[in-house]
Amino acid sequence: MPPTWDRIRDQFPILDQKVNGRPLVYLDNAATTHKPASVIAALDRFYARDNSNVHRGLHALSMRATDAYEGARSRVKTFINAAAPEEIIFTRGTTESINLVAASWGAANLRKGDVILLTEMEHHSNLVPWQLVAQRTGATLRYLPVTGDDGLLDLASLDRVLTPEVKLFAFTHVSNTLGTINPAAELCARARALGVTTVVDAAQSVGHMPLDVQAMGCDFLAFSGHKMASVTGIGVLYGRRALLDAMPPWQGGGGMISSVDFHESRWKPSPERFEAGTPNFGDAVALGASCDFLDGLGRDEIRRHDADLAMEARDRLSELPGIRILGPGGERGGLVSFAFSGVHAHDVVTFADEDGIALRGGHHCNQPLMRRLGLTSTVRASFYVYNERREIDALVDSMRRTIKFFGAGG
Amino acid sequence: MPPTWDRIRDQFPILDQKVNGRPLVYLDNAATTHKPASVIAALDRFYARDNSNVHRGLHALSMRATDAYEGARSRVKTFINAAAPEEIIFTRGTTESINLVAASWGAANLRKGDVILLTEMEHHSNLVPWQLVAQRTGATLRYLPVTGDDGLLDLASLDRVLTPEVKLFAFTHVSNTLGTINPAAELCARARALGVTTVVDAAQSVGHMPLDVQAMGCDFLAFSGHKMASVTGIGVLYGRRALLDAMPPWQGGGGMISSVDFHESRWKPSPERFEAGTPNFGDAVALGASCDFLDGLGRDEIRRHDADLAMEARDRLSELPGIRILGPGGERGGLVSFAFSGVHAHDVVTFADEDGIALRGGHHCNQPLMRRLGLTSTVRASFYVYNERREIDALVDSMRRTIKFFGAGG
Amino acid sequence: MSADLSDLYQNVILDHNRRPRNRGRIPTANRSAHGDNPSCGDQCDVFLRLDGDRIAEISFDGSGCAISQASASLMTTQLKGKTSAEAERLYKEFHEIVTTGKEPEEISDLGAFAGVHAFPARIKCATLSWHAALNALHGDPAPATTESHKD
Amino acid sequence: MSADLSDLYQNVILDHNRRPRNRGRIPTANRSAHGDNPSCGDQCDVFLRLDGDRIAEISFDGSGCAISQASASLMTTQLKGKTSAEAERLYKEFHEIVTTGKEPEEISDLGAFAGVHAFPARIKCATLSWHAALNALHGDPAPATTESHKD
Ligand SMILES: Cc1ncc(COP(=O)(O)O)c(C=O)c1O
Ligand SMILES: Cc1ncc(COP(=O)(O)O)c(C=O)c1O
Repeated sequence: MPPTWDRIRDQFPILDQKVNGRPLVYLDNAATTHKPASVIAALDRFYARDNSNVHRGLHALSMRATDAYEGARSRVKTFINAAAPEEIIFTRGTTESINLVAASWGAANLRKGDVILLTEMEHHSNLVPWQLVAQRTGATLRYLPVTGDDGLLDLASLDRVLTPEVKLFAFTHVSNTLGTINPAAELCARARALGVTTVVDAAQSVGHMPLDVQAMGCDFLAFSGHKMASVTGIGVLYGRRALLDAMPPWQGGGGMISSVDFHESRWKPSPERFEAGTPNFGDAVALGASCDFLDGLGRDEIRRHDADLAMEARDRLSELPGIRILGPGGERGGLVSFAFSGVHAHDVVTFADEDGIALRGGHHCNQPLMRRLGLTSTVRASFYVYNERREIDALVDSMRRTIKFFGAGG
Repeated sequence: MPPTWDRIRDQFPILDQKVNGRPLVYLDNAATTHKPASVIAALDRFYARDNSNVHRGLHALSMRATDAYEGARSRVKTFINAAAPEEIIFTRGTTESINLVAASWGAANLRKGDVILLTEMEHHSNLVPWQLVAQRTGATLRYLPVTGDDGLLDLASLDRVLTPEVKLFAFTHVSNTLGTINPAAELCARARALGVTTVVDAAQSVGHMPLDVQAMGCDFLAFSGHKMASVTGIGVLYGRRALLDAMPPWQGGGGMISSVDFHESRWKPSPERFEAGTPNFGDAVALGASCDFLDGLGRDEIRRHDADLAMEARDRLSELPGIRILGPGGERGGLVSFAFSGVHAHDVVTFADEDGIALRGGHHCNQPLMRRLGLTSTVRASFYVYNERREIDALVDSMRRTIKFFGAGG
Repeated sequence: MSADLSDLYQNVILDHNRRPRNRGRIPTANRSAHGDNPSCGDQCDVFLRLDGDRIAEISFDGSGCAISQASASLMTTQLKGKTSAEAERLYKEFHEIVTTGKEPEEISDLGAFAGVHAFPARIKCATLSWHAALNALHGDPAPATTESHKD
Repeated sequence: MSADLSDLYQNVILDHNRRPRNRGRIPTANRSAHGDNPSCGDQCDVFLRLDGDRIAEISFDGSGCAISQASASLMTTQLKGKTSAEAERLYKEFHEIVTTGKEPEEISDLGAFAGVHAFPARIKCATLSWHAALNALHGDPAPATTESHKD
């Protein structure tokens, strides 16, 4: 039975609780989403019935565990429409996926004089790994600017920054601070025309909207399970097979070798080459269950639901005195981020918590962007499938009380 | 209520099943152990009540999740008697822990002419990472020999191989193929006397016996949750604080930085420096629950229980015709590995599976050791807290039928 | 507002937050230190004019939440004129107040921060400026960060 | 023994395992290839004397389970005298037998391997030597590994 929207909150056991005496209003979904009962149950069932180490085993449990793990890989392949399951590498999350590309592809392909192109809205996880590989290889970083508070990429500058020295272009699909949905297919096409390899950070998009890596035309794509109704500890690096098979291993260990001698080893092809050690097969099974859950709801519907809430929240919040709202005026991903003159984000979040509302306040791992916009922190409300209109009422009321308390904004 | 030994099998839901019509006899614990109901429940409870991203959050759920995650860190600190929680870094498992040391400590400390000392009994996960870092730095590998089928380290050779060029000595505490328990404290003391940094692979020991890193005197120690009654996706690198704080980061991303600029970043100290991205806090909570479970049973008792079964299995198996048994004659870790003349390990394992018995057959990620002993594969039976004497009867009967079928062995 | 929250945002704190004392750089400063809280991006610079072992003048600059701004402001009023030993002692007392909720021994505005202890995530906000001040006092060149010490 | 297991270990297989045919290196071989199965450590070398496009002689060496040894042995008896096109065709048929359990079109010992399909983890054991033989036939210098193709 596919999950339905009518009683969707019933499927999330965590939502049924009070915080500081008030019903929990969880608006911190860009940090991590909650898990439906079906996903928790899948994990439980795996450990209570099929648990065993995968791959090298010939006994029944090991074969069942292997089928479950490889089944999850195929499920993810379908979820993002990769060409083959071998293009799906399981990692801990977006951060590890990007580090893998930076370390393996980067070390093999970048040298002094090369340029890595990023955007000014990248999360630290799509920025620091490139700084580290730049230090090691002598490549340099360059940034596609953001236009300003409306949070758009300055596409008019693309020709200026996307020059022949650029070897790699890494950008986020949806900004976790601005809510901007970047035109990923267009950016990939522009890069591909110049032979530039692309890395898409899909942490904030893959659980929120339909995503087809072949239609997008990216070379690599990274995401985290815990931001798409799944558990922590599991994520994915998608890579085009031809690129993956040409890449050197990153971590060494059991499972990724084809033969080991005391002084030399040979590697298996992808995905095994990049999955050293016992994989996190338990959480991979949970990720497969999350794909089922999200497809049961329909990803077009999820996109519409989240964007509607975010746009309504933006419009309602914009009536508050002294508020500065970031991000695009039109459609956006399911979040809105804002700052008040005279009240710091952390005080806002602490007051909201009193009302049972979970918000995030801070730099959202976007320090350079913050500095660029002349901010140190914002408040962020981010939505997911279980959020409701009435929770926007609660949010706006709480904000109103807080700015009144601090005598600010007006 | 601490777990008790009397009804211990009731605490492992997975054991209550039939495989090929026979009650499951799970003897593949060195590959992965099963999880008690209390550990599965801890995971379930976390996701159903406290789930939220950690560290940067100021709302109630985030504070609860942070407390749960940092509580798990403190629990592990106590479990291995580290000096401080900052010495506990959460990783995916042993393999990732060793790769972290090899990449971070290795890159900063190894250069051409330096020697990395390993032993001939290392698992690929404590061998390939050192091959990779040797290639990058120009260091070379050297091996402390194994004496032969009795599977002991050739300690008489230690002076010969532990020379001043050696910068690092990495060795396994308990061999996953031989069952040998190496004298870790003595090896660490010998290394320390020469200023050599030590890395102990505790994958096969930490869940099976008392372990005190300060008494052992190691610099680094690595292990996996899934081999100690916990789930996949979580493991630990222990490191002495002074060493960790001097090491450069390995992966970059959210959570590990102290400040990020477009072109430069500064790092937090350990453990955050080495935990880029959203940590696997869900599975860390499960790891904490496993520590409670194991301490409830008593680790001295676990050691005795597992060793008793392994020694009895060894003695009983040794009566079979044509068998070759590896490993020490006296006390050993909870496993026994053996080969038959004329019947290949995979055929043995397939026949055992018919009898509901889960064994592992193959090189056990010990290819170089296998080659050294003139073998390509062995059958391995490995025990844990829920195994019983009667399961050894089933094992021996199954072996007897198999060698009879193949007309081998005598 | 709950009792806990009104304990956290006491009038003394709100007042220092709204009208910070000794804000801005002292032109004659002979010591300064920078502090930051990487978890939330709060920043604080502390400037001192040391006269021998005594803090002749002190000021701060930076950005952060009400707790961190009020704490910095109040700190400047408390540390002015103190020797480094006295400053250390005051910090120890302040630290105990914010981590345990204990009232100060003598009547002091520091007591306004007792409510912080019920909000462990905010303790770092309260202590950031103090760490920067002590670093400046000791001439420690490394920026103070709330990550390198235990609160 | 269950029906599945006795299907897997048929007499033909046990016989080839016990008394392998064409085992050892042919001194006159003009082609050879190595195969290995990294999942389990099985190894197989195949040696050919090609006469034009025809396999004049063929042998194997290596170690592995009963399935892999019997498969290599039976393969040598089947491929001797065949052209490369015929060898390809036979492999295709064998592959279908081991993956689907379908019986061969004409009566053939290859049918003994139909039981393998019920043991997916063992399919690689059965096909390893065939991959090595085809690589030798094509003069492919890379070692065949069961990881670089889909069975
Ligand atoms: C001795 C030893 N070291 C390392 C490992 C690798 O552990 P993991 O696969 O959990 O990373 C294992 C188990 O596979 C092992 O037995
Ligand atoms: C846009 C973006 N990229 C990367 C990440 C990092 O994901 P993770 O922390 O799961 O590795 C996040 C979330 O924190 C994000 O929002």
